[in-house]
Amino acid sequence: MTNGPQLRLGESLLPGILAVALFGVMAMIALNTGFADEMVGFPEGISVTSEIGYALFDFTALQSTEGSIGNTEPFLVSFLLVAVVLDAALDAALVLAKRETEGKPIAALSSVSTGDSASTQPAATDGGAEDGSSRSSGGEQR
Amino acid sequence: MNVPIEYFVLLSMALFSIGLFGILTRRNALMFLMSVEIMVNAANINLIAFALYHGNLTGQVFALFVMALAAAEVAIGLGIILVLYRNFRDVDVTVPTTMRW
Amino acid sequence: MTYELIAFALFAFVTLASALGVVLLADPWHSALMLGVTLVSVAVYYVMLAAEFVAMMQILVYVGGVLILITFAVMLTQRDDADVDETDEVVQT
Amino acid sequence: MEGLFDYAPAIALFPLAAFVIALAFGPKLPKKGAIPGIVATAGSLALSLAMVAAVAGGEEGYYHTTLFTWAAGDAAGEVGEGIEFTFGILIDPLAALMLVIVSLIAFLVHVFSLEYMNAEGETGLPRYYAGLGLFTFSMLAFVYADNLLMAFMFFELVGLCSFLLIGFWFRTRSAPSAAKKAFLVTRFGDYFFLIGVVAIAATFGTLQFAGDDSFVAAAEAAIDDGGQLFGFDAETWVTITGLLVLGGVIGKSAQFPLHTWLPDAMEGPTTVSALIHAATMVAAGVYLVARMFGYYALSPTALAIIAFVGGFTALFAATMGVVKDDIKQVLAYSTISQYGYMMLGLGVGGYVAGVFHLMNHAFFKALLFLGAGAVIILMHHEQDMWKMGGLKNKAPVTYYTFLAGALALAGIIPFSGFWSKDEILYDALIVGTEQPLIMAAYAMGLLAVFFTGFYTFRMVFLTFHGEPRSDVAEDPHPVGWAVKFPLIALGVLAVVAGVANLAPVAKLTGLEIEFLNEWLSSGVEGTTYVAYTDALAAVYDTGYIGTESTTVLIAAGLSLLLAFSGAGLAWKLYNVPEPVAHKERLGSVRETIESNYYQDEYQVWLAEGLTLPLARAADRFDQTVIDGTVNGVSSVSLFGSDRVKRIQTGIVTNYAALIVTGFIALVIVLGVLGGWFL
Repeated sequence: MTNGPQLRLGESLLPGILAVALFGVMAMIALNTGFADEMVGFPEGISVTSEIGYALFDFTALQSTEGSIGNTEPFLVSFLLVAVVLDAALDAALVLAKRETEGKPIAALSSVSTGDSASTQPAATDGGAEDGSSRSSGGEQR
Repeated sequence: MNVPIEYFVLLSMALFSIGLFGILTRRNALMFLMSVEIMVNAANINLIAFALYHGNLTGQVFALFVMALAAAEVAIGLGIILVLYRNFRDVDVTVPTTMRW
Repeated sequence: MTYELIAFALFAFVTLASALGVVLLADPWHSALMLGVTLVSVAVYYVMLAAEFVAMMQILVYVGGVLILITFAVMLTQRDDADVDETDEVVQT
Repeated sequence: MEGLFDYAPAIALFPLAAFVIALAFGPKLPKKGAIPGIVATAGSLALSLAMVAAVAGGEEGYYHTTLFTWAAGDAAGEVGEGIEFTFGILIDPLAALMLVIVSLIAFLVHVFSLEYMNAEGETGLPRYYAGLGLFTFSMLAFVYADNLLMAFMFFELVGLCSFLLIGFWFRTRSAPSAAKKAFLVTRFGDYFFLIGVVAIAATFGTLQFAGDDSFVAAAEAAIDDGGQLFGFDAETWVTITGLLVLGGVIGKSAQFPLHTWLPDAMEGPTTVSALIHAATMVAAGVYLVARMFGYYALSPTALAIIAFVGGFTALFAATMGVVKDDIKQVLAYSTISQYGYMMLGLGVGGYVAGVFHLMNHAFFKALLFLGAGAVIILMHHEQDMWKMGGLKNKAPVTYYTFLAGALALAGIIPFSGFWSKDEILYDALIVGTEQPLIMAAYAMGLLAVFFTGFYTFRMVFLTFHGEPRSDVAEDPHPVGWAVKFPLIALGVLAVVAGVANLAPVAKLTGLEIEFLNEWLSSGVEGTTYVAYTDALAAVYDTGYIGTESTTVLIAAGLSLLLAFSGAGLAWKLYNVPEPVAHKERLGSVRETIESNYYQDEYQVWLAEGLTLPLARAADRFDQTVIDGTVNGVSSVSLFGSDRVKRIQTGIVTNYAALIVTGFIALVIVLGVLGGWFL
């Protein structure tokens, strides 16, 4: 697969007009909105990274009190929630990726095929081939 | 900071629309995933630009969260795509149409 | 007209062009590569916007994690009937 | 004495218990449920008498309590606020009197049934006794109801029971039809009653009969205010609602034009007829008028209508009674006529007279019906008077008691019917001297006295006098004590009940012997005779012909003269060994009268010619327009969804495109509205 990059153009781009239209509408709104010229910015001499850390872990006592950056909300709960979500996503990805052979999970990642590798059948979601044989098709192995 | 905020907003809008364009025109599930990543990044640019604009770190923290969630989303999306591929031998989203009338 | 503005314009061009590349290129593999370019260039804005930590995370998480996952998936689902036999679709990881 | 009132609910609950027992265990009981019924009604009678004593001896002279509130709301009426629906008991002198009458008649009817029904080997006796029990229960509860809604509910229950009992012999052809007719005709009246109840509740926010928060008091206050109710003058509105309630009364009390069901109701057992005519069903209507008399007293128009309808019905029904051959039919028309008198009496403001006649009529009409039942037993279930005759010597007890009842019915001095009827006519006369309309009603009532005398004695002579005209009349079936005891008890009452209120004698001699007047003068403030007299003073002027004494004498003399002449004519025509029908002399009128003035025909014509096409048109309208609209809506929806579901292609890209389209539209709309595009 070393062919050069090719653009994919043609009829299928037609729905993209919607996206362009959305950009037009949003751009009009943005251009008509009067933003103040100067940004507030962060005060000099403090570490933004440490401030983020304090905010993430609710270290309100450590947050710099001078300057305008101190009004960041605490985020510990959100942080923990995101951690849980990440964990759940990891598990879910594993569940989705693994296959089962007659109710028994087999390794999601394996370099050797466990059955005869001459499968011509498309695999079924619940593992196993459609003809019911206990081969895990050596189709796509990871 | 000399770049006006409108530029960032416009940039993020353009990026968002490009991502949307990808979703609307492509049929490959992987392209969906990538387009969504582009859209998420567009939102992140907005968040961070306004964080600076308002002098408030909340936007940055949120951007971090968004990144984490995007990573999770990619993990899940990848699993889904693999199942899709396993069932249909293809990653074309127009092939699985069992949930239609 | 400052340097920053010039830099912004340049990187905006890079970002948008590579993003368009992502959605327009025919081969998902190429798209994934263009996505990498996009993500890295987005990190530049973060640095410009005084969010060095977020920029770092962008590189680490996106380019280091997400992009790798995506390329992974691209390769797993790569189908080229002319080259690869249906029954022996072992993809080099 | 006051503590006795705590047992008041039991008066109605006894018969209810009898109903349950008869229904559940009737077939296994020795007399098929008669014994529990007799015991229960005897208990009710005893308690009712105790109530009378308690009312007479108590401090307050009445008993009013709310047993159960089953709905209370904050919805405000036009006047007053917070409607409450309750079950309560109101025992004032009027209710106590009526309780005694009802339970007494019910008791005697139960006893009579022992022979009339049980001895005949009827089937379905438990059903019969259950029906009687429920009937008595409903009527007693209706009598002591303390509010209009409760009264209405038991009013309806009474109607249902009459339906069940009239249709007792449901295997015949005529009985179910008669039951259905009774049910439908009274229901037609009750329909107006229901509207009236709702209107009164919505207007005054209360349905209590008595007390400070009664709708009567509220109406009086509203009229004094001179305000508007629902866009009418207060008095006009009171008249309208009063007349709506009167619709139920006319249906139940068989007043013109809803009287047609009553003669047909003869299809039920004679005992049931006695109960219906004397104490329960028909009496309910008149009792209701007496119960809310204060309300009607506020409206001269309503009173005049009541009086006129009463007077007209009295004459109208009496003429029809003249030509009937069936003994029960004659009595049925006399009932309609007598209730016409009561309505006349109440309508002209003769509250005491109306109630008095209600009481007397209960006694003598129950007597006459039970007497007729006895005759029917004697005659082996033959009801045609032309096949009777000569029973006088063979059944003396029946004859003399029946004669007492007949004399009372005809209004012959000194039997009870004379006193009450004369009082009604006297009240009508003194009002009539000032009001031409009442005078017309009075004239009709007076004329009816003649016909009453005539048909009553025609019946007596044909039944008991002369020679036997059939084999069974020569050898009648004997009757036992269960028949004789009620007849004698009622016969005595029919003779002496007039003593309760010898108004003419009192007026002529100045003696204080108007006991019923005094009895009804106590009770809840605002529902007493005295209060009504005050209220009526504003409505009716009264005049005398000469002095009061001469007026009394003229009224009594006129009615006596007519009664005697009617009776005398009957004597002349029918008290002969071989009487013949004299209908031919009536000529062309005869046909009309025999057909009951074509009342049934025109009502059937109304139903078939007017209501049926109307109902058909409504049905067609419903089938085509309403259903068409509904079906149209659903088919549009079906068709539309059949098209719209094709949006759901299952292709994610299309969904995304739809979402984006919607979002763009939303942003544009919001932007235009919010001025984001300026």
